[in-house]
Amino acid sequence: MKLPIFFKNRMTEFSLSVIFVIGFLALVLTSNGVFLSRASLQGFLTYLAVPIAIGLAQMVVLCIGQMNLAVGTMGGVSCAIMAVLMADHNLPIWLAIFIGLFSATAMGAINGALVVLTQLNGFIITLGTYTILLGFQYRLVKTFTIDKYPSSLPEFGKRNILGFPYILVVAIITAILLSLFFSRTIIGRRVLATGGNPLAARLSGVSNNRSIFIAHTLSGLLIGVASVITIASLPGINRSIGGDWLLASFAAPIIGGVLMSGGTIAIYGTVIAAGVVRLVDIARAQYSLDPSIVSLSVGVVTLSTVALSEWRRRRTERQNEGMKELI
Amino acid sequence: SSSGDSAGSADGFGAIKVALVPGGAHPYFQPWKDGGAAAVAEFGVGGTEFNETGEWDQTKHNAAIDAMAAQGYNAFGVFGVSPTDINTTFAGLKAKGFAVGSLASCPGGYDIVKEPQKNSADFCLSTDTGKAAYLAATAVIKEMGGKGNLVHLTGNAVDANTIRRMDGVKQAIAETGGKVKLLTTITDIDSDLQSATKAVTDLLAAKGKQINGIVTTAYNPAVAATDGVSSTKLPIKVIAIDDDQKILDAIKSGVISGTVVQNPWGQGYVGSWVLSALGSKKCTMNTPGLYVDSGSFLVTKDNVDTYNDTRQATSKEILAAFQNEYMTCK
Amino acid sequence: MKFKKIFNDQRVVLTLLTIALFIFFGLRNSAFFNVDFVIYPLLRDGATLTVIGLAQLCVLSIGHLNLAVGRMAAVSALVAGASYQYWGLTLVQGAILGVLAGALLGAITGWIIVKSQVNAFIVTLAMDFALLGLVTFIYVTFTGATAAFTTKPAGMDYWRSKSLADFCLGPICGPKALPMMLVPAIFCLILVSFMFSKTRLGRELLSTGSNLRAAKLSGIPVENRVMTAHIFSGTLAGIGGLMLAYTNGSFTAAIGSQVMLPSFLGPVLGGTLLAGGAVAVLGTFIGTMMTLVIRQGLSVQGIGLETLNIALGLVLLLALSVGQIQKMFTSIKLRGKK
Amino acid sequence: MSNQLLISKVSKAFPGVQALNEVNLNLTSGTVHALLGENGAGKSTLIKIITGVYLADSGSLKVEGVEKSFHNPIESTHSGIAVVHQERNLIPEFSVEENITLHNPPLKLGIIDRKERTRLAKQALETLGFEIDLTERVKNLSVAQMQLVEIAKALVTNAKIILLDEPTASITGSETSKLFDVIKRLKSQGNAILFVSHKLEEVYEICDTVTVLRDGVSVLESMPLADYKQGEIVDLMVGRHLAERKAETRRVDRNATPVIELKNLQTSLGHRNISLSLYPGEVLGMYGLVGAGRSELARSILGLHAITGGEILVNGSVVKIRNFTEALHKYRIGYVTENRKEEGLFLDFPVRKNISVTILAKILQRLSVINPKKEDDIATKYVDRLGIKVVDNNQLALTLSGGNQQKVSVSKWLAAETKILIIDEPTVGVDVRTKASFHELITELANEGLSIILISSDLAEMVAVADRILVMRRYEFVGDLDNSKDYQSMSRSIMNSIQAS
Ligand SMILES: Nc1ncnc2c1ncn2[C@@H]1O[C@H](COP(=O)(O)OP(=O)(O)OP(=O)(O)O)[C@@H](O)[C@H]1O
Ligand SMILES: Nc1ncnc2c1ncn2[C@@H]1O[C@H](COP(=O)(O)OP(=O)(O)OP(=O)(O)O)[C@@H](O)[C@H]1O
Ligand SMILES: [Mg+2]
Ligand SMILES: [Mg+2]
Repeated sequence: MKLPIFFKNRMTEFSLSVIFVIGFLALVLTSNGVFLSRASLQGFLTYLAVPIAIGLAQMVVLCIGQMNLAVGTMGGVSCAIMAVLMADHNLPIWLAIFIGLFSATAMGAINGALVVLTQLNGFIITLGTYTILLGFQYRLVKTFTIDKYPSSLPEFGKRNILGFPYILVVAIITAILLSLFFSRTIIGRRVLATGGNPLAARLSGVSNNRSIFIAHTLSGLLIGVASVITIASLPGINRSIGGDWLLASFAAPIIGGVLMSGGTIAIYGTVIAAGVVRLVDIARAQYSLDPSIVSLSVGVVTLSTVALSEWRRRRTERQNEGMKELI
Repeated sequence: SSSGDSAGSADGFGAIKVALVPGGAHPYFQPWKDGGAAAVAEFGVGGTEFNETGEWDQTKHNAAIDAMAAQGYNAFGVFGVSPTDINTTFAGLKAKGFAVGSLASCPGGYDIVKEPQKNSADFCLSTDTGKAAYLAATAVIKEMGGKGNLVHLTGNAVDANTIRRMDGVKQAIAETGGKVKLLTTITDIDSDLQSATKAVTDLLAAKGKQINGIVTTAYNPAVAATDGVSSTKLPIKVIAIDDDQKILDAIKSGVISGTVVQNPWGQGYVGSWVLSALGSKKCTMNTPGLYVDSGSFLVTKDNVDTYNDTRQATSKEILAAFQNEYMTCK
Repeated sequence: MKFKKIFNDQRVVLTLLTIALFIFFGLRNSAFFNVDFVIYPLLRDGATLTVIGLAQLCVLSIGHLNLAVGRMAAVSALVAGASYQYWGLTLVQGAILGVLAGALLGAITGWIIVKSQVNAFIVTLAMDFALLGLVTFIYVTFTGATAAFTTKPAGMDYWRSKSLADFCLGPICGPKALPMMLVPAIFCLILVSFMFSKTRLGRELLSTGSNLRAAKLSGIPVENRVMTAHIFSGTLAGIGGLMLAYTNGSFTAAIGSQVMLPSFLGPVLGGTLLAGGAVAVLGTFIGTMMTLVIRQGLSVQGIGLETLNIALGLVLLLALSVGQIQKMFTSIKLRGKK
Repeated sequence: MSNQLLISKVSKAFPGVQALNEVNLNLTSGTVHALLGENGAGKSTLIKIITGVYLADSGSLKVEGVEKSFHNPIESTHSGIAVVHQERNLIPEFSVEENITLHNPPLKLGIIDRKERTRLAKQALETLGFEIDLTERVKNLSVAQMQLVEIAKALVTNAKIILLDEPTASITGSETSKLFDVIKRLKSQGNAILFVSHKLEEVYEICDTVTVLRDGVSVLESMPLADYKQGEIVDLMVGRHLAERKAETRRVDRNATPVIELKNLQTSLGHRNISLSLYPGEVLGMYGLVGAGRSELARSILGLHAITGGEILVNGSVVKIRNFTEALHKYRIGYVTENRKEEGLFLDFPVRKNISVTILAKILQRLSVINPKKEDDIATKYVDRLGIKVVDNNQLALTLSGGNQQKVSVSKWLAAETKILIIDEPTVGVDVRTKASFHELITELANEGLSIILISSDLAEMVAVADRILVMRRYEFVGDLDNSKDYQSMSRSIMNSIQAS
C-alpha cells in the first residue's frame, strides 16, 4: 500500500531521472569520454545552478496557482544593483550580495502585496512589475557591461569541491531547505494548503492572503539566490541578463510535474528537469548542432519525457484511476 | 537631445530636426548621440534626438518612428530591426515627404550596391557587415598562422546582416585554400550574456583543444569569448567586434588579439548633415538610395590608442565625399 | 441599481479608462491626436494584437494556454510568403493557405494534448521550440542571404497603408483614422464573440473550461472540444501572423516572436479567466488598445527608454487598480444597503 | 447545564435573499441540539456566522456568556468551536493524516512532528472506528471517506462546542452509528453539539433539543425534542401539514428484454462477476457500505474505467460504451453523480446553464445558436418541478444552498429525458419534503417507462422506492432481493446478506 503511493506521486520524477541518466550516458559514450573531463562536467554543472534556482522561484508561485512573469527582470535588476554597488560605489562583496538578495526579496514582497491589496490576478501584477523593472534595469546599467568589481566573485563562481562548483552546491542546498520548508514548517504547509483549495484552507484557519504574500516573497528570495549565482558565473553584468529566464523558469517545474492549478510542488522534479534541459545545451556544443535542430530536439525531448511519465502514471494508477484530467 | 544655435540659420538646417532611431538599445549605437550633437554644433542642424524605444521589435520600432514624426521631427536616420521590412517603413516616411537615411545597415532582400534604386531611403550609410566580418576573419587567420580550426560566434541566424557576416567569414576561410577549417558557427547567442557565456563554456569544454581561433561578430558572444579564453587559458586567438571598454582592455592586456570596430559616430555625424541637407532641399542625391560604406577598422595592441582619430578622419572624408561626389547642392 | 451594474462591468470600466488616458495624453501633447502618426497606426497595431489576443482567448476558454501562438503566426506567414514567392499565388489564395497552415498546427497541438494527456503548457511550449527550429531552418535554407520572403503580392500594401477613407460607398467614405486592418479584426471579434455567447459550441467550450469533470459527465465531448479550441487558436494566430507580415512588409522568422506576453495581456485585462470558463471577447480589444494607448501616449510625450517602461508599468497597474478599487467600492455600497 | 452558545436576533441577507431573520438559538453544554429546516432555510448560513465565515448583519453571539463577533474562522477556532461544514473542505493533494491535523499540526522545535501527527490522526480515526489509509492522498478517496476525514478533522481539535452540518449526509448506517457513539461520549463529557440533518430518524435517535428554521426565521427555538412528534416537526419545517404517503409495491414486467444487462462483468478496479438486468420501467436499487464500489461500477459501465471482462447489453444487443457522450446520445443513458461539487455542477455558471448543458442539442435554432427563450423555459420547468430555491434562473450555482445544488445537478439529467438513468445518492443533503417529492418523482418517471438504477446508502430510501435491491460489498454483489417495501424486514435481510458473505 505504501510503496505504490510513493511511486504514484513521483512518476514524473522517476521517468525524468531515467531520461536524464540515459541522456548523460549517451553523451559520455558519443563524446568518447570528453564529457567526463573535468572542464566539461564543470561547465555542465556550473550553468545548471541558475535554471534550478529560477525554476524553484517559479515553482513556489505556481504552487499557489499563480505565476511570476517578472522572474527575468527581477533577476536582472538585482544583478545590476549588485554590480553597480560593487563597481561604482565599491561596496564589499558580502554587503553587495546581501543587498542583492534583499532587493530581490523586496521585489517579490511588493508583487505579493500588490496581488493581495488589488486582488488582481498575479499574472497581471507581475506583468506590470516586469515592465517597471525592465525600465529600472536599463536605468542601472544602460547598454554597458559592468565588470569592474572584485574578481574574487567570478573566481568563487569557478571554484568547486570534488568537481562540484560551489554555486551548484548553493543551488542544491537552497532546494533542500525549500523542500524542508514545504514539508515540515507550518507556514510551508499553509502556503500549499492555499494552493490546493483556498476555500478549505480559509475555513481551516489559513490566511490565504498571507500565503500569497509569502509565496511571492519567497519567489523573490530564490530569484535573489539565482542572481548571486549569475553574477558569480558571468564575466560581467549588462541589461541582457535575465532575458532568457522566463520560459526556463516555467519549463523546469512544469516538466518536473508541478500543476499550474496550484497545490503541488516537485522540487526534485524541478532540479532533474533543469538537468535534462541542460543536457541539450551540451549536446548542442558536442555535436555542433544547428540551433534550429536544438530547438526541435528540445521540443521533442520535452514531449517524450512527459508523455512517457504520463503513460507510466496511468499504468500504475489503474487501481484507483481517477478522472482523466486534461489540465 | 541638443538643439541648433540659429533656428532659421542661412542654409535652413535650423528647420531640420533629425530623429536617430536605432532598432533598440545596444552599445553599438550610443556614439550616434555624440555624432549627432557634433553635427548640430558644427552645422547648426535644428536638433537631433536619439530614440531607442524600438526594443528590437519591428512593430514597436515603427511606433517609435511614428511617435517622433508626430512630435515634429522631419528627418530620419534609422537602423531597421528587420532589414527586409524597413524599406516599407522608409517608403511610408518618404511618402510623407521626410528625408530618410538608412544608418548602420541597409534594407535587405536585394544587392544594395547593384540596385540602389530599390532602396526607399535617400541613402544608406553603413558598415559593410560582410566586409567587416571578412576583415576580422582574415585578421584572426593571420594570428593563427594561416592554418587550423576557426569558430564563428554570431547573432540571430535569420537576420540578413548575420548571414552577410557568415558569408564574409566563409570567404576569408575559402581564401586559405583549405588550410583553415570552419569548425562550427554558433548563432543566436547574442540575445543575452548568460546564453553566450554558457555556449562558449560548453564549446571550449567540448572542443577547446581543437580550436585555434575564434571570430565573434556580435556583442555578447564577444564579451563571453574574451572571458572564456582568458579563464580557460587555452591558446586560442580571438578577434572580437566593436569597442566596448571591456574588449579594449582585453586587447591591451593581450587576452585577445584585436577587434573590428565600425563607425557609429561617423554615421551619426555624417548622417545628420546629409539628412539636413536633403531635408532643407539644399542638396539632392545624385543616385537616390546610394550605398556608402561608413568604414570598419581592425584594432590591435598597436593602434588601440590611435584608432579613434583614424576613424574621425575617415568620417570627415566620407562627409566630404557626400558634399562633393554623391550630392549636388545649390 | 442598473447604473451600478453597468459600472460593475469590467469592459465599461476599461473603456472609460482607455478613453480617459487617450484624452489625458492628448491634452498633455496635442501631437497625440495626430491621425497619420498616432491614431491610425495605433488602431492598426491594435487590430493585429487583438486578433492574436483572440487566438489566446480561445484556449483560455477551456483553461489551456498557447505559448506557441507567436510561432504559429510565424508559420502561416511563412507559408503565405512562400506561396507568393514561389507559386505566385494571389494575395487571397496565399492568405487562405497561410491560415489553413495555422489551423493545421492548432489541430496537431490539440491532438497531442488529447492523446498524451499532457499539460497544454508543456505541449505548446514544446511546439513553440519545434516551430522555432522549423521556421529558422526553412528561412535559412531556402531564402539565402535575405532570410525572408520579400515578394509582395498585388494589394498587400493596400492593407498596410489604406484606411476606410479609401473605401467608399458612392459619395460617403469611411474616416481616415480607421485602418483597413480593422476590418479583419472586427470580423474576428464578431465571429468569436458570437460563437462564445450564442452557439452550442461556445457553450460547450466554456463548460469544458469551467469544470472538466462535470462537462465530461454531462456528455460533452471534451476531447473534441479541446481540439476545437486549439484549432481556433491556430487559425486566429495564423490570421494575426498575416496581418503582422502585411503591416511590416515582408515574411520573416521574426514575425510573432514578440507577441507571447501581449497575447495574454489583452484577454486577461479584458476579464478572461486564466482558469477557463469565462471569456471577454470585446474586452480583449479594449485591453489591447489600453496598453497601446499608454505606451504610445508616453512615447509621444518624448519619454525615453529609461523612463518609458517604468511609466508604462506604473500606469498599467494604476489604471487596473483604479478599476478594482471602484469595484470594491460598489460592492461595499451594495452590502451597506442591506 | 451552562449555556455554551447563545445566539439572539441574528440576521443575514445575501443579494436577493434574507437568509436569516432574527434567529435565536441557545446551545447548552452536555446536550445535542438539532438544527432543522428545509433546503435553503438558513442552517449553513447560521453555522457560517457562528464560525466567522460570514459576518452577521445584526444580532449578537455569546460564547460561555461572553459577547463575541468572529471576523474569520481562526478566531472561532481559538474560542473552542469546531465545525464540520456541509461542503467538504479538504486539501486534495494532502494526505489523510495531514488533513486531519490541518488546524494545528503538532510541532517539535518549530517544525512539524510527523510521528506525533500520525499518532493524533490514527487516534482520531480509531476513536471514530473508521479505517482509512493515513498516507493516502485525499483526492483518491471516495466521497464518503472524505466525509469521515472531515469529521475526524473536527474532533481532533477537542473543542467544547462542536457544529456538525449534515455530517451523515453521505455516509452509511454503520459509520453513522459509530459517529453517534462518539457524539454520545462527547456529550457525556459536557460538550455542546449542534447537529444538522435531514434524516429525522437520526435526529430523534441522538438529539435532545431542537431549533427549526423556516425561510430564515426560527419557528421553533431550543425546545426539548421529546415534546414533538416527527410529523409536527416536519409540519413546522414545511409550514403546512405534509401527508404521510404509503409506499405501494409496483409491478415490473420481468419477461421483457432488459434495457440494460450486465453479464459477469469485470473492471480494472476489481469488480468481479457483476451480473444484473434492468427491465423497462424498473427501479433497481444498489445498496452497499462505503467504498463498496457502486459508483465506480456505474462509471465503469459508462466507459470511465476499463472493462476487463464480461459484456454489457443494451436492449438485448452487446455494446461497447466508450464515454458519456456516447452513453447520452447513442444509448440514452444518464448518470447523476454523487459528487455534485466536483462533477455535477458548473459552480460559476448560472442555474439556467447548469440545467441546459445536457440538452443543448434540443434548444437550438438556426446556425446551432442556442435559443435563450427555450433554455430559460426548460430551466424554469425543472426549478418549479423540483422546487429549487433560487432568486432567478441566473443565480450562480455557487450561491445555492447545498440541497438546492443537489436538485440542480439532478435536474439536468431529468431534462435530458434519457431512457436509462443511473442516480447516485440523489437525496444527499435534501430536505424531507423534497426527498419525498424526489421519491414520488422517481416512481413517476419509472411509471412513464424510464428505467432507473438507484445507488443509495440510505436504507429507508432504498426500501421506499426500489423495486429490487442489489447489495454490493467489496466490488461484488452479495445479495439480490425483491423489495417488500417493509423497512424492518428489508433492512434485516440486507444486513444479513452483507454479514453472510
Ligand atoms: N454566498 C451566498 N450568496 C448568495 N446567497 C446565498 C449564499 N449562501 C447562501 N445563500 C442563500 O441563503 C439561503 C440559505 O442558504 P443555506 O445554505 O444556509 O441553506 P441550508 O439551510 O444550509 O440549506 P441546505 O439544507 O440545502 O444546506 C439560500 O436561499 C441560499 O441560496
Ligand atoms: N478501505 C478502503 N481504503 C481506501 N479506499 C477505499 C477503501 N474502500 C474503498 N475505497 C475507495 O472507495 C472508492 C470506491 O467507492 P465508490 O464510491 O465506488 O463506492 P460506493 O459504493 O459508491 O460507496 P461510496 O460512494 O458511498 O463511497 C474507490 O475510490 C476506492 O479506492
Ligand atoms: Mg446547508
Ligand atoms: Mg458512491
